[in-house]
This record gives sequence, structure tokens and C-alpha cells, in this order.
Amino acid sequence: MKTVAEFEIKYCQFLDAAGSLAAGAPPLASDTAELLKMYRFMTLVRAFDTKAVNLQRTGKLGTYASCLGHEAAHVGVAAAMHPEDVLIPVYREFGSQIWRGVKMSTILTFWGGDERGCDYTTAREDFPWCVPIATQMLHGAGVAMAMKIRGQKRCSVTFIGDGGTSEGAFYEAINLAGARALPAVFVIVNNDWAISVPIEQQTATKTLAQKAIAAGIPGVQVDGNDVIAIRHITSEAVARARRGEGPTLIEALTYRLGDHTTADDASRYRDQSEVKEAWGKEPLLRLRSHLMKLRVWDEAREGALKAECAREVEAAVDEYLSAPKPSTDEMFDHLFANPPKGLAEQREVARRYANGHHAAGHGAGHGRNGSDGH
Amino acid sequence: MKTVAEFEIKYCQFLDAAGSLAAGAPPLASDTAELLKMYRFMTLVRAFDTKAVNLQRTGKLGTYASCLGHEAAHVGVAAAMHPEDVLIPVYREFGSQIWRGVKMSTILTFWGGDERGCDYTTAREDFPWCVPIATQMLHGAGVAMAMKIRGQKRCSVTFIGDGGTSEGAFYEAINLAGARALPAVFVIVNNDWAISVPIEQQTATKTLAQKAIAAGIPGVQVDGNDVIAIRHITSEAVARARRGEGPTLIEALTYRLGDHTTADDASRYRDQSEVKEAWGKEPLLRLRSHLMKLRVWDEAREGALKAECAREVEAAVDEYLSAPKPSTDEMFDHLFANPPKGLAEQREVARRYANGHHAAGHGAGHGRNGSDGH
Amino acid sequence: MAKVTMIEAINRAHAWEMTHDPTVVVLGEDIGINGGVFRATAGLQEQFGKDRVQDTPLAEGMIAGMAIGMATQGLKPVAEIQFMGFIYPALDQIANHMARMRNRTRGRLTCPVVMRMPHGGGIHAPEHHSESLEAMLAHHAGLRVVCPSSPARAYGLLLASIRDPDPVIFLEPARLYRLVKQEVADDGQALPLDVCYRLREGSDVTVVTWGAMVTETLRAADTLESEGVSCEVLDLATLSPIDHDTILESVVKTGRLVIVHEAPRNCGIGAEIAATVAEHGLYDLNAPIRRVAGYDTIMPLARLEYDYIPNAARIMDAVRETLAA
Amino acid sequence: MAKVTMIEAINRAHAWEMTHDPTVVVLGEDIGINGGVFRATAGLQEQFGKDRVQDTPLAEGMIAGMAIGMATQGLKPVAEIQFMGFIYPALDQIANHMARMRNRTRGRLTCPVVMRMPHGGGIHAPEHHSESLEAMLAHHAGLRVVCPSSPARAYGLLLASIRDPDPVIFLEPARLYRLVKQEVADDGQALPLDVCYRLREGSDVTVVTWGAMVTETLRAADTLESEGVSCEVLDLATLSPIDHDTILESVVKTGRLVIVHEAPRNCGIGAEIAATVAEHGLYDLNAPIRRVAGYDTIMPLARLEYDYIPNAARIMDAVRETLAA
Ligand SMILES: Cc1ncc(C[n+]2csc(CCOP(=O)(O)OP(=O)(O)O)c2C)c(N)n1
Ligand SMILES: Cc1ncc(C[n+]2csc(CCOP(=O)(O)OP(=O)(O)O)c2C)c(N)n1
Ligand SMILES: [Mg+2]
Ligand SMILES: [Mg+2]
Repeated sequence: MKTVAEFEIKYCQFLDAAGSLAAGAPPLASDTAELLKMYRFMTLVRAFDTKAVNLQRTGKLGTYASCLGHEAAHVGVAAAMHPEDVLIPVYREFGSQIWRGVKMSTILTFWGGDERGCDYTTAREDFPWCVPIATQMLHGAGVAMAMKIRGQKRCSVTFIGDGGTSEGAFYEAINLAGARALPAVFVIVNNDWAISVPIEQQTATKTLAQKAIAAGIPGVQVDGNDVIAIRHITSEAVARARRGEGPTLIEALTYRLGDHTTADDASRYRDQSEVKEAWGKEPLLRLRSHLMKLRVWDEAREGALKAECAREVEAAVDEYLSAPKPSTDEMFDHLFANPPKGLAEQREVARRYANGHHAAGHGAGHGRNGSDGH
Repeated sequence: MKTVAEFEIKYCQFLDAAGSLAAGAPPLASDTAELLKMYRFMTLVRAFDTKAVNLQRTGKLGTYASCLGHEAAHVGVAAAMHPEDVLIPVYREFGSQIWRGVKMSTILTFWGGDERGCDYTTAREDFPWCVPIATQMLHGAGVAMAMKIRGQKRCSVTFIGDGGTSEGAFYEAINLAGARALPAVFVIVNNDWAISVPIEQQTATKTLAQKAIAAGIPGVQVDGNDVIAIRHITSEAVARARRGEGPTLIEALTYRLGDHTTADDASRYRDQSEVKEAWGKEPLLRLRSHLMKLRVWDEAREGALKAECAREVEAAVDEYLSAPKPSTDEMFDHLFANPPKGLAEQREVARRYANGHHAAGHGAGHGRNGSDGH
Repeated sequence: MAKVTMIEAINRAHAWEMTHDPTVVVLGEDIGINGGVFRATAGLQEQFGKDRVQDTPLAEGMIAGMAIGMATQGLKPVAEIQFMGFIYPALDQIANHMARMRNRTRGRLTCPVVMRMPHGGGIHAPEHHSESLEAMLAHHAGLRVVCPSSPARAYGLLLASIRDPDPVIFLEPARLYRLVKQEVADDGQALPLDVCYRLREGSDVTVVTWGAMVTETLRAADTLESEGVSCEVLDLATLSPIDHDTILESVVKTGRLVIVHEAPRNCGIGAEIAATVAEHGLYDLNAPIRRVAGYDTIMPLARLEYDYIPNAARIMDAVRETLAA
Repeated sequence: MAKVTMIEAINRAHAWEMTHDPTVVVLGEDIGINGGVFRATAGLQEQFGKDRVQDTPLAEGMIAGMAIGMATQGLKPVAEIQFMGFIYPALDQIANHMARMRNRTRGRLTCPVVMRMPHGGGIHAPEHHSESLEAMLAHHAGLRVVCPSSPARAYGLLLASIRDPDPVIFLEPARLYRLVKQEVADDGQALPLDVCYRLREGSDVTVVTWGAMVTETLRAADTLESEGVSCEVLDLATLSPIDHDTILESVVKTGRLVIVHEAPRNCGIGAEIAATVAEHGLYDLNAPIRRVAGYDTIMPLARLEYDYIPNAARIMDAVRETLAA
């Protein structure tokens, strides 16, 4: 039988878990200003994340999906984007969003159970979080289609999880992007787990990057804990897209160090030893070693940065907690530009019964109330 | 960057368009009994198909999807199956179904607008036609899952069109089949067109077989007009599945020689020259040459076979046309094993108004009534 | 003024709006060179180019999802679903995103999308090609559901739907596509959404209906008139939100209500109309409400479809029974 | 007899039926070692093995579609959808195949599938986790839609649903999963489908409700009793087909009807109940029907969800208004 098509999938890593830099690393690997900026954001995001989990545990935030361990993947991707590109996140890409200017207090507002948290003050064309798995992939393709039709030099960047690659919408989106050569970048954050289901049960493929072959587009695997590699590969993909050369699928290999969400208890289904091992590869540590080797970082600077991040996070939490409960009108006033008459009547009814029953402060009764693990 | 995965897609053809046999052809290529049997069915199916189109044109059948040009792909796949395997067709695999014993009159009954045409007397576990594109792929996976759970040595064989590969359900099914190593064979009949959309607009991939790579399963491309190749490759896939070694994706390359359905007019969107060229590769001609070379076929036998097929088709048409209109009770009596009370009341109402308005004979008013091209 | 069929009126509304609003983009399966399986978009690709009139790969969820992405970037996608039975793969995008985008972002991102599709049976089409699923969509807050019953209303309501800043599901009764020709001025005049159209004034009974059932209802009303029964016929036109006020006013006058729809009876839109009158017009009713609807079973294939779809005979009997009650 | 929560009752019904019927197979996301995000299937994989209790890849359409394939081969899949808001990708399979397989093959192939899922809000869950979409499913002929409101009914109705030879959508009010414990005999006794359960006899007004709203309604009925108002409370239990006879009989007695549901009002199941009474029980009504329902907007996030969900105060006011009419 004759061979009619051949493919290969490449893997990219520059900074290994021990912090050693590979030969052939890009200029970014010695661009200390950019590296420091990314390190700063990664540190901030980790502080934010720790705080958010605590807020949930103390009843001040709703169910929250920690991004612990994903800092390099999230920050690296955002750092590769241009401000006018459009980010389409899932539900834990806080690192990307904070890099792009979404306020931490806004993020908390949403996860505290208030839609006003989707009304970003910056990055206003970016999408809000997307809970229905994989549906966001098609928004990424659609945004890119609009850019293409208008001849704009911009692209969309869409995240998805490893579990998300089992949904048909994932393939529909990459196939469309391939068929129409859309300026779109898709990033699979493969953190080994979809709640309790490990990646081996999700698919028989050796890599997730190879799913690109089904769409006729380039696919590449990258160490998602190596912020240099992830930013480098994403930058190339973004540049390709903006040059009108079509989409790229990137698989970023990382690990979900925390529970799926605050409503989950991962000890029910995975071994602590696996988590321990993964901690050895986490993204901040290796970047810090690298910065120290470059002699632009030390313990003192580390301490100062941590303190500064803590202050920033505290300020965000204060802002978040001081927001009053939304009025019941909020349920009705944003549904339609031209609301039908019946809705105004229902708004009156809702006003009449407002707070009649339950007080809903920040995260009041939030969390494990009835649901253990979504 | 290091390479972490490599793939290739092979193409299989034994009997080329001119009827020359390639070196290394399997024993089937000289098994005259089996070749004659397949040729007989391919000829019968073509006679059936021609008649069905005529029935529609004369108002005696509903919208009908011709299988002209697909005879080798359909018959070859069915011939590779065992009787206890389960066939899951789309809407034009009449060759497969007739091979497996579905009566031609039954097929006409369905396309004449009567659900009784899905109540096959043989192949009773086979699925009926499936109009919602790609949904049948998941049935194929589910049937295979049942076989696997029960440890049966059987498999499911599911068809899909080239256009169908754009629907998410296609990928979900092959991914599931791969992840659970299901005894399932999936056959993409790539006939170049999905109604008016050519395959190049459907996807950027070079082959459709390579979509298997996204599911981590073997994918192979085969000349779908070469019944020896298609049967050979499908037999291997069926054997693999039945041995418990998992699924295969087969892409059969053929061409839709007719309109999409009798409600379509392909001259609106494709060049007659393309169709003419495709006629040069059609499947019966080359098999006939091969049989003649094997000295088991000649003009006399051809004439006798054609006459015999015409008689068989006529008998099926007579049986079809003689079936009385279903009673209105048929709308209600098969919905539930335990029908709710309200349904019996509605059945009474329907009886009262039966035939009150329109007489619906075979294909009465069928066809282009209002719709030009679905 | 030219006399046009409904399908021609729909085609013209597209062309008008594409000419006057460069953000309008048309998407769907076989809508380009083929002009749509019913020819609704015939000629548009030639006139407006392949960027603005796009054949898509075959995936309805993809069509809806990409339309959402495009809409948030300021385009106005008008997407065709080939038949209503194929809307299911798009429902996740329609319900979980399209209907909610404005609300969930507090107005930051919006979805001015029109999803057009043939609706209902009566054209002897294959399985899954004759569904009436308007109630399923109407139940979803954040959507408008619109269904014209004449060439003129198809033209005017489609323009209004494209211009509306929020998503509209636009249901086109396939049986009416070529049934009648009507004079329709191609002047870009939209018709109002969210209101019923009174097609016939009457005093004895109010009959509310929409889509292809309007034709059957008007036929029934004609015959009933010769029996001395005066029917007021309302075309619901916007199926969600419902113009309850007009219906309630009419019932004040007639005291009787019959609702006619092709979709299955159970949890159909007829139920919502009846329920609202039972809440707000109960004292105006002189007789029980009657619904004439599709049966609560699967839409049958062609040989029985006219035994399923309500017809003038059933409508007349329901009206007569209401009057006798 | 042990006192159990609804989630435990559901778990036991699974275990009973799997023990007694080897064709029962359980499927879903995170239902294996994790035992389901609400723990409905906890321990089942350990007890019955990985073939009969299968974690699936993450795709709801896939779950429904594979369940159909398995069912046609004689298995009885019981599939979990993690939250009702995620049923949309499965709807194509449910509506176009599962609900129709018996009918379209004239009984040759059948789909004895149960699709279970948490239903409704009130647990401060994230976006898209609190939907009440029962009307969308009830509108589809060929499906049964069932919704228990107590541990005992969850146990008995789930057994009946698994044993039913046709597809059943089984909606589990998430808010009730752990709200109360009740004595439930683990004896494999099913409860009848297609009938209402009379939870409280009364003479002044009939209140029909289901799911989590049963709790609010009973609370309202208690308070109203102290005001001298006697409510008859019916738990609809099977949401499709509806047991209209029991409702109509009750209205004959009380002359008044209030319907309570959490789902949006427009085209909700309440409309169907009201419409049927307006057709067949109009002369028994002494007052307009009242619906107390979710508003016709998107289910809000946690901070406002209890401003959206009907509560005892709203129900009591509706009953009082009905009595004053
Ligand atoms: C359509 C849909 N089905 C199910 C869920 C419930 N759910 C939420 S997250 C999740 C797992 C997602 O895993 P993955 O895609 O790997 O992303 P990760 O959480 O690991 O970032 C599931 C099943 C959902 N949100 N949407
Ligand atoms: C979900 C769905 N969308 C649209 C259609 C309408 N339709 C029927 S056949 C067809 C094209 C199918 O093309 P392909 O898969 O290549 O199969 P072929 O007809 O060529 O055999 C379309 C769009 C459908 N039946 N189902
Ligand atoms: Mg994951
Ligand atoms: Mg094709």
C-alpha cells in the first residue's frame, strides 16, 4: 500500500524542571525585563489563587476553580498575545486574564455569584468564562472569522482543557479554522485530569497535539510549565495567524496541582504521590532558578515581590467584598436591548419579594452546600 | 524540537479504473465465486437505484438519495461483515442493506413515506436509515460497547459521508471507540460532495482517513470504486475488531454520480465535465473487465443478469406499490410500550379525521413540492 | 409592485439589508452557489461575495457558535439551518450562549444573530424534515421567536429580525414558501416584532394561530362565515414574547378562544396562550378554550403527514364545539 | 428501616436494580471511582465493576448516543448528565433518536434508557449549573419525564424508570439531595409512573407542583392552614405524560388552581396544566388560575438565585389572591 500522507508532532521545552536552559533557546530566554514581568504575574496569580481558595473556604466566595500549577501556561499565552487580539478562556485562566488587565476584584465578583464580574473594564472584547465545556472553541473560530472577513491583523486565542477535547465542538472548531484558514490559536491545557477522569481514559491518542491532524492544521506539544517555551510557541502561532497563514493547535503539558474546584476532593480518585511528583515540575520554581542564574533575582527581591502581591490581592478582595448585593432588577435589565412588556411586570414582582427569604451576601452558604464535586 | 509522535496514512487499490489488477492482490481477487456474487449484487443495486429514481420522477416515491457510483463501497463493506455484526447506515447504503437481506420492497416502503419500511424482516439488529448527519456514529460506538461488555465476538460497522465528518458527533464516536478499544469499524464514503459543498470546503485535511489520528486509531484510505480493495480492507478491520483489537477508520474514495437526492439539481453547482470524468472510474465497469479477464463473464451472462435483476426489482416495486396506506393508528401504536391514556384519546381524534383532507397514496404529491434541494 | 412568493420575499429582505448594512453576513450549509435548498439565498453570493455569503462545513453547532463569535465582533450573522429538525446540535450554543451573552456580560458583548430555518411539514419531505419545535425555543428567555405567514410578513419581519440587536429565531413555514404570491414592496420597511397581526375581524370566537396553520385557519373561517359564524383570526407572528394583550382584548370581545398549531399539543405554545387567558381573562370566557394541535407523537412520514397536521375540518369542528358550549 | 437522604435513596435504587438485572449499565462523567459529583453512584463501580459502571469521555451527546446503541442491543443504560444545563449537547440524540427509535422502527429496536441529572437551583452552584429545563423535554413525544420530591419517591420512581421499556428523563432536584432524611425500605419496590402524588388533602385550593418546589409549597400550605386555608397539594412527579385526570378531579373539589414551578413561566409545564384545566375544567373554576414560576429571564448566579426561585411567600400570596378572586 502506498503512503499518501505523513505527519509528525514536535515537542518544545527550553527550561527544564531543574531550571537548566536548553541550547537553542530563543532571545526571550535572556530578556530579563520580559522574564521578570512574567515572573511577577505568575507570582501575583499564585497569591490571588491561594487567597481565592481561602475566601471560598471561609464562605466568602462561591465554588472556585484553582489555577495552581497553570501559571506558566496562562501567563505565557497571554504574554504572546497583542492587546487587540481576543482571549476566549475556559474557567481557570486567571493568569491570562490578569495579564490582559482584567481586575482581580472583577474575577472575584463573578465567582462570588454576580454577573457584573463579566463586565470587564479592560480587554472588553475578551470573552467571559465559559462553563459549558468546549463551546468556547467555536466562539474563538467565529471571532477569528470576523477578523478575517474584515481583513484585520488580529487573532483570537482560545483555551480548552484536556477533557474538553472529547466534546465534538472542539473538533468542529479546529476543522472550521483549518478549512477557512482562520487567524485563530487554540491552546489545550493538558493538566492530566478532567475532574476525576485521567487523560488516558479520555482518549487513546499519544498526544493531544496530534488532534490537529484531523483538522489539517499544525499541532505542537509544549512543556506548559516552561513559560519560555509556551510563550515562544504561542508567539509563533499568533504571528502566523496575524500574517493570515491560518490556525495552530498547541498542547501545553502541565498538571492540576489542586482539586478540580473547591467543591471537589481529589484525594478520592488520585494518588498523593502523583501530586507530589508534579510539584517537582511546577512552573515558578524553575523560572526563579533561571532568574537567579541570570543574577536578576534573589531572596530579598522575592520577599518584596511576595509582599507587594499580597497587598494587591488584599486590595482586590476589599473591593470585591465591599460591593453591595445586586438589585433584583439586574435579573431583568440586561436580557434584551428592547425588553418585552411582560418582563417589566415580572421585574415588579421580583422587587416585591426581594430578600424576602434568603439573604445572599458574598458566598453566603456557598460551596459544598449539597454538591460535593462539580 | 524533538519529535514525539509520527503517523502515516496508506492508500489501498488493487483493481484500477482500467480493470488491471495490481501485484500483491489478495486471494479474493481470484475467488470467482465471491467476485461474481458481488458483481451480481452491484448490478442488482444499480437496477434498483435506477428504478427508484424513476419511481420518484413519476410521483410514486418520495425524495430518494441515489447510490449511483457507490455500489462497490456499499457492497464491499457488507460483504466483509458477518451476519451477526450490526450495520449502521446513513441514507444511501442500499447496496449494503440488500446484501444483508433487507428487502428492496422494504426500502421503497420507507422512502415512499411509511415507517413500516424500517421494520426489516432480516438483519433485525441493523439500524434504520439515519438522516441527522453523523448521529449514527455514536450508535455504532454504543452497539460495539454492548458487544464488548458482553464479550461477544461481533462488531458494528457504521457509515458516514465526507460532509458528515464535519459534525462533532463523528469525532466523539471515533474518540470513544479508540479510548475504549471498541469492536467498531467506521467507513467514510468520500464521494467528493455534501450536497453542493465540495470536500475541499469541508476540511483542510489532505485525506479523511487521517482524522483517525485524532482518535488514536488506525486510519486507511482505499479506492472505494475497487470492490476488492474495499472488501479486503474492511475484512481486516472487521477481523481486528472481532479479535478485540479495537476500531478502524476507513475512507473509501468514490464519487456521487447522481444528484444529491431527487430533490436536488447538481448542475447548479458542479461541472458536467467532472461527472463525466468520474464515470470513467465507476465501480461496475472495472469489475466486469476483471471478470472477463478471468473468463467467468461475457456479454450473454451480462444480459441474463440484467434481465434477472430487472425482474427482481419489478417484483419488489409491485410488492411496494400494493401496500395499502398505513392506518392513522400507526402514528400512535408504536410510540410507547406502555402508552399514556391521553394518547388513546388522540388516536380517536385522528381516526375521526382520517383521510378527511388529503389522500396520500404512494408518493402522492411527493418530490419537488416546495423544496428544491434537500 | 411585483408579486412574490414567500421564498422570494425572504431573498429580497436579505439582499436589501446586505446592501444597506455592510455588517450583515449570511452563513449556512449550501447557501452559497446553491442558494439554499429552498433557494432563499439564491444569487446572494454572486452579488455580495464569498466573505459575506459563506457556505459552512456541515455542522449546526458550529454555525451557531461561529455566529456568536462573529456577532460579538460587531457583525450581524444571518444563519440558515437547513431544516428545523437539525437545530438540535446548535441548541447548546443558542441556549447557553446566544440567548445569554448580553445578560451574562451585562451588555458588554451582544449577539445580534438571526437563525433562519424552514418550519413544519406538509411538503412530503423525508424523516426529520418536518418538525415544529417553536415551543422548545420560546421557553428560552433571551430569544425572540418569529414566524411569518405571508410573503409580506416574511419580508417585513425578517428585516425587523436582522435589525433587532438581540438573537431571533426566524421560522419559515416550508409549506408556504411557494403557496401564494403577494405584492410586496421591496422598500426596506420592517414590520413590528412582538405584536400579533389581526388577519380577520370577528365577533364570535378568537382563533390564534401562526405559520402554515394561518392558511388552514383562514380557510376554516371562510367556511364558518357561510354558516354565520364570525371568527377573529390573529396571526401570533412573534411566538416569543407573546403579545398577550391583543389576545386578551380579542377574548373580551368574543368570549371564546381556539388556538391552532401544528406542533405537538403537550407543552406547545398554545398552552402558554391558554394559560395566560385562564389567568387574566377567565371571566371573559363564555366557553372552554380549545386547542387544535399536532398529536403528541412523532411527526409521521409523508403518507400520514396530512393525517397529523391540523386541517380546516378539525379547526371548524373546534370552533363549532366552542360555540355550542 | 434506615433513614436516608435522596442521594442515598438514588444510590440504593441503582444498586438494587444492578443486582437484580444484569442488563443495567451505568454511564457518565466522573461516576466511577469518584461516585458522581453528588455521590449518586458512590461505590457502584467497586461493587459491579468497570464494565457495568463506566466513566465516559467528556461528551454528553456521546453519552446519549452510545446509550442508544447499547439499548438497541438489549442493555439498559442509566446515564448521568452532570448538571441539567449540560443536557443540550445530548438533545439531538435524545429527541431525534432515543424518543423515536421504537416508533420509527415499529418496535423493532427500542431504547430503555434512563438519563438522570440534577435539576434546578438553590445550591449556590456556578453558572449553567442550576437550570430547570423540564418543559423542553416534556414537549418531545416519546419521552417520559420524571421528577421525585422525596427520598422515597426518588427510590421508587427511579426503579420504575429503569424498568420502563422506554426512555425516561429523570430529574433530581439538587436542592433536595441532602435536605431531609426519610425511612425508605430498600426492597426493590417501584412506584407507579404517570400519576400524581397527593401529598396533602385540602378543600379550598389545588396546588400542583414538583421537585424542589414541593418543599416550598408544603411550607406555604402549613402556614396557610394556620390562616384557615385548606390546600390540596399534588406532586406532579411524572411531568410528561401529565396525570391530568387527578388534577381535574381535584379542581372539581376545590374550584381553584395554583401551579408552582421553578422553571421560567413562559411555555413552562405550568402552562400545559393550566391550559388543560381551561379546556376541560373551566366550569369547575371559581377563580382565575395562578402560576407561580421562575421569571422569564436567565437563572441568575448565586447572589440572586433566591430572588429568582419561587418561595413560600410568593406561593402564599398567589393562593390568597386566588381565594380573594
Ligand atoms: C458540557 C459540560 N459537561 C460537563 C461539565 C462539568 N465539568 C466541569 S469541568 C469538567 C472537567 C473539565 O476537564 P478539562 O477539560 O480537562 O479542564 P480542567 O478542569 O482540567 O481545566 C466537567 C466534566 C461542564 N462544565 N460542561
Ligand atoms: C444534522 C443535519 N444537518 C443537515 C442535514 C441536511 N443534509 C442532508 S444530506 C447532507 C449532506 C451530507 O453529505 P455527506 O455527509 O457527504 O453524505 P452524502 O450525501 O454525500 O452521501 C445535508 C447537509 C442533515 N440531514 N442533518
Ligand atoms: Mg484537565
Ligand atoms: Mg458526500
